[in-house]
Amino acid sequence: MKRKPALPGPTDSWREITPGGTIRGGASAVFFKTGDWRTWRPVWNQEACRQCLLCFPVCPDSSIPLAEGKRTDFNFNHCKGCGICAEICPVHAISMIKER
Amino acid sequence: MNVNFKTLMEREERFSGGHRMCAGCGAPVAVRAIMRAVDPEDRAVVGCATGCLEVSSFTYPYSAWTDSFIHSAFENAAATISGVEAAYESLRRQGKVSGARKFITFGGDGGSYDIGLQSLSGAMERGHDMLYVCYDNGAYMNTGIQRSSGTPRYADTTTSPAGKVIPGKKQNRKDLTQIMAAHNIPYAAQTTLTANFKDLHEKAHRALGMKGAAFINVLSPCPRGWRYEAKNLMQICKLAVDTCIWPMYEVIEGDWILSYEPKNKLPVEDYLRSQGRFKHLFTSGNEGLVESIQKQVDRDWDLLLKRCKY
Amino acid sequence: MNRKSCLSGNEAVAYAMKQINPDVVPAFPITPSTEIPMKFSSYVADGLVDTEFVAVESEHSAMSACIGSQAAGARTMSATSANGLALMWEMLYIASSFRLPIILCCVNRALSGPININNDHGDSMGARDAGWIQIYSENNQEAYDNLIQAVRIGEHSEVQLPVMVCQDGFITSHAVENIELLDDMTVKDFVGTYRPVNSLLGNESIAMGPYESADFYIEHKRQQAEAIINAVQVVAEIGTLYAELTGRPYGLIEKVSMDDADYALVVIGSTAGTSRAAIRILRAEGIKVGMIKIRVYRPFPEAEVAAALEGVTAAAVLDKAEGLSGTGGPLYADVCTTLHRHRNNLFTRNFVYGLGGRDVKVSDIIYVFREIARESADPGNMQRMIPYRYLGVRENTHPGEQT
Amino acid sequence: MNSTIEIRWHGRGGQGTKTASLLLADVAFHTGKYVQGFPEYGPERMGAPITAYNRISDEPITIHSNIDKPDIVVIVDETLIGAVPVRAGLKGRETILINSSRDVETLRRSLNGFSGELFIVDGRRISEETIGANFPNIPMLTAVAKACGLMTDSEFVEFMKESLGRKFSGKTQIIEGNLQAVIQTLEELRS
Repeated sequence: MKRKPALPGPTDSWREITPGGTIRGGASAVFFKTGDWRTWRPVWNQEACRQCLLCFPVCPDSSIPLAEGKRTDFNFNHCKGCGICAEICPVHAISMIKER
Repeated sequence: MNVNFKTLMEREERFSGGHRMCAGCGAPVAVRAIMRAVDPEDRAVVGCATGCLEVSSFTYPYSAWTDSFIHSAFENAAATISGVEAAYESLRRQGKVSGARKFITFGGDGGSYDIGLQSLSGAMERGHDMLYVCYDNGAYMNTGIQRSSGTPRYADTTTSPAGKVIPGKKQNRKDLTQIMAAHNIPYAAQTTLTANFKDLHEKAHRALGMKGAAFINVLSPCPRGWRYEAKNLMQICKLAVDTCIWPMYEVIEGDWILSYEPKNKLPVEDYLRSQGRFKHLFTSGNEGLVESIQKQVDRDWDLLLKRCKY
Repeated sequence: MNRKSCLSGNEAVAYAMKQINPDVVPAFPITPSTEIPMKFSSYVADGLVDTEFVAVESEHSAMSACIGSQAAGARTMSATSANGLALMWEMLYIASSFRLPIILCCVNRALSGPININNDHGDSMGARDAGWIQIYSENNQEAYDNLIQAVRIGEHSEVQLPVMVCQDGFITSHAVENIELLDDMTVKDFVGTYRPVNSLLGNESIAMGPYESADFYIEHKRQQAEAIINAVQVVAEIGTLYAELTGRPYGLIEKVSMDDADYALVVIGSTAGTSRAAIRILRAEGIKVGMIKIRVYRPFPEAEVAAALEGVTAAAVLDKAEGLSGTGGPLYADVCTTLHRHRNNLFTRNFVYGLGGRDVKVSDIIYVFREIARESADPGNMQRMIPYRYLGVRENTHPGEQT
Repeated sequence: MNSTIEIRWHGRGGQGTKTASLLLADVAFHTGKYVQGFPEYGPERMGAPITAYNRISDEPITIHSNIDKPDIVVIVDETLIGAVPVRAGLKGRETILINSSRDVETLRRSLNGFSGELFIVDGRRISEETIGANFPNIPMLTAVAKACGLMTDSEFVEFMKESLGRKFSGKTQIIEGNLQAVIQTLEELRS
């Protein structure tokens, strides 16, 4: 995970925020949490998973990280619990449960 | 060039999580697939028209784009990125900038079919070395589901409501892909999200590999606006393709090539029944509307088959 | 008979449009005005109006279609905000030069960049030189009343100019408040039927939009200027007629507790409501404060503002738009011109506030009054030129309050 | 000015929080009050946190600004506690209404020992039992209307029957379900 750069914040004075609203350093959104939007939560059954990776590209929130070509558990910072991955998994290795 | 599916998935993500699209939105799935077609060694500069994708993917100070990104207004995404491409041509010629760049700009159907059509047509006609991708979600979703010329006929939107007198959008959908093909640009294509993303990937990769202007239209379902359960995204895309409501094809240097013909073509009703925006087509008083849609889709499909010299 | 109800600003304006029943409404969606064409298109879909609703592909085409339609003798209305108004900018000038009384609901929103969907007056202030009459509303009742009056004002034979009826995006457009609605017949009679001076569809053929050499252009601008000057009188007349009908008086400005005021606020839009509460609190403390709410900004009601500021010690002018002249906001410029021409050298301070939806509280208004009272008490300040200031901007970082 | 009740709602996009605040304004309007109902807007996405406000008064309300010292805070989605400053501006004498199935002690702890009045409404369960979907806005509206003392229980049920009838004319199943949600909420609040 990239080290969190010093991003301008909602309490910074007008002198501190970046001129013109221009942001440097690429995808800073990784540091913004959207996980709390969930009302449902995906559960990944590692044993049942055949690592076919079909779930990887259907995730709208890039929340299925890969390591050495294998999928790992969801990135719950960003997953919004939409359930698309669970719906398409050919071996039903992903199930949806109600968020706590 | 067919890099296999798994190796492709391992490419560094160019569209991160942390954006604010609705849960289950089709657009970011399309965007990730397009950006995945940029070869790892190439750097991209991405443009975007105002819309759901833009306001959700760059809310200060959070950008979801790993590559450089610029949004300026709603009607000028293609014009804006054509300026970036022109700068690259000039600075590269003068030796002030080096290394390959891929210029890609995204727009919704409103931003591409309607308010942005003039600047899109201009950029395509001028032949800038760029790829314009329309994520077609069938209405102005960012402002709350208003009809666009990309909205299917009879669809219920908030400015073409299914009323007592008028059953939703009166007009037929504008076929932007064919309009772009008519610009005689090197590449124009229509696709959507399929299980292995092969069709979308190959088209994006082919477009990015070609010199000059390219256009790809990607059907990107919107659960909120189309009123279906978000988890059914891929099934909705499949229905759109298997009913031939959203044919997949490409036009390479003027050659029309069909990408997919469904083994058994499904009736449009299967697609229409899957979404709340067409619910009123199945109520009394609106008989015959589904039939007229079927007729229109079949006519368009036959025309396409002819064009693709079937 | 009038009907009490509870509506948002957008709903109130869409309802007024239904009662006015215009012939053509070209519209394009943009937050926060979208609810107006949304609501109105449901009236169209249910056959409740005779209007031809044109879902154009951009705001530039919306105003172009309005011009074509009004020029063809049809009463024409539209609605937009911020960048939408900016995209109409070229056509706004043409509409007013053609002397076409198009009625536009402008739901005020910040102009890009950066892009922001919340309220300020940068959009309509940006179009203040386009030759349109600009009427601002403090709340949904005024938005409703102003729109009905705007039709009579624009179409008046001495005026024949387009009218922009503004209300604050989200703050009033999306806020539900009590409102009193007129019945359909009363509105229908008040606006009457539109009798165009010229029409492309009339028996006699006409031609509009000539090329004009130097021989005529400046004369036409002088003519257009006469119309906007006439509007000052016409707006007041129509306001009186409307007051007789509804019991709600409308003038060019509204004075609140100004009779004996030492310190005055000059303000436009929904913040005038928040200021009423501040005035009540300070008056209770014995501080003589008052407010001048500018209802009609174009044409600028110079005489009324000059008279209202007579005898005031200090005035704070609140601009919800940054004119980026480097010397203060657009309203401040107009107020200072008025004071200069009327040789009134009272102490003035300009505050730019509320940009991009920054919330403005009663306490902020109280702060403004105390600030001008304090600063005008120091004679040194009377001569010194005090630069314009921002209200409610973070001057320094508060690391502690990271939420 | 103290005759004005100021209310702040916390919910998520798509949960009906904005609709509930507008319905509350409608209820208060029909009891002859002056009202305001308004959402705090940003690009609202399904699931993203949103805030909505109400002012209810005996005199005309002219203030046009957000509410930062509410008399009542309504938390329609309890997962917002900790994610959004739901207790901002509270001094401990006010009322918090929360849609939750947890008990008072746990909730007070999660609200950092809030000492004011705490009403709990299991909006999810009530709405699922009555309209078959987790749409807590009618139970929450009922609880807030009661907390504001706008009408007696029976007057409120009557009012909702008429207003639901207007809104969902002909869809008796929806009207009955929502009416049942109102009645059940009132019963549970009494106990």
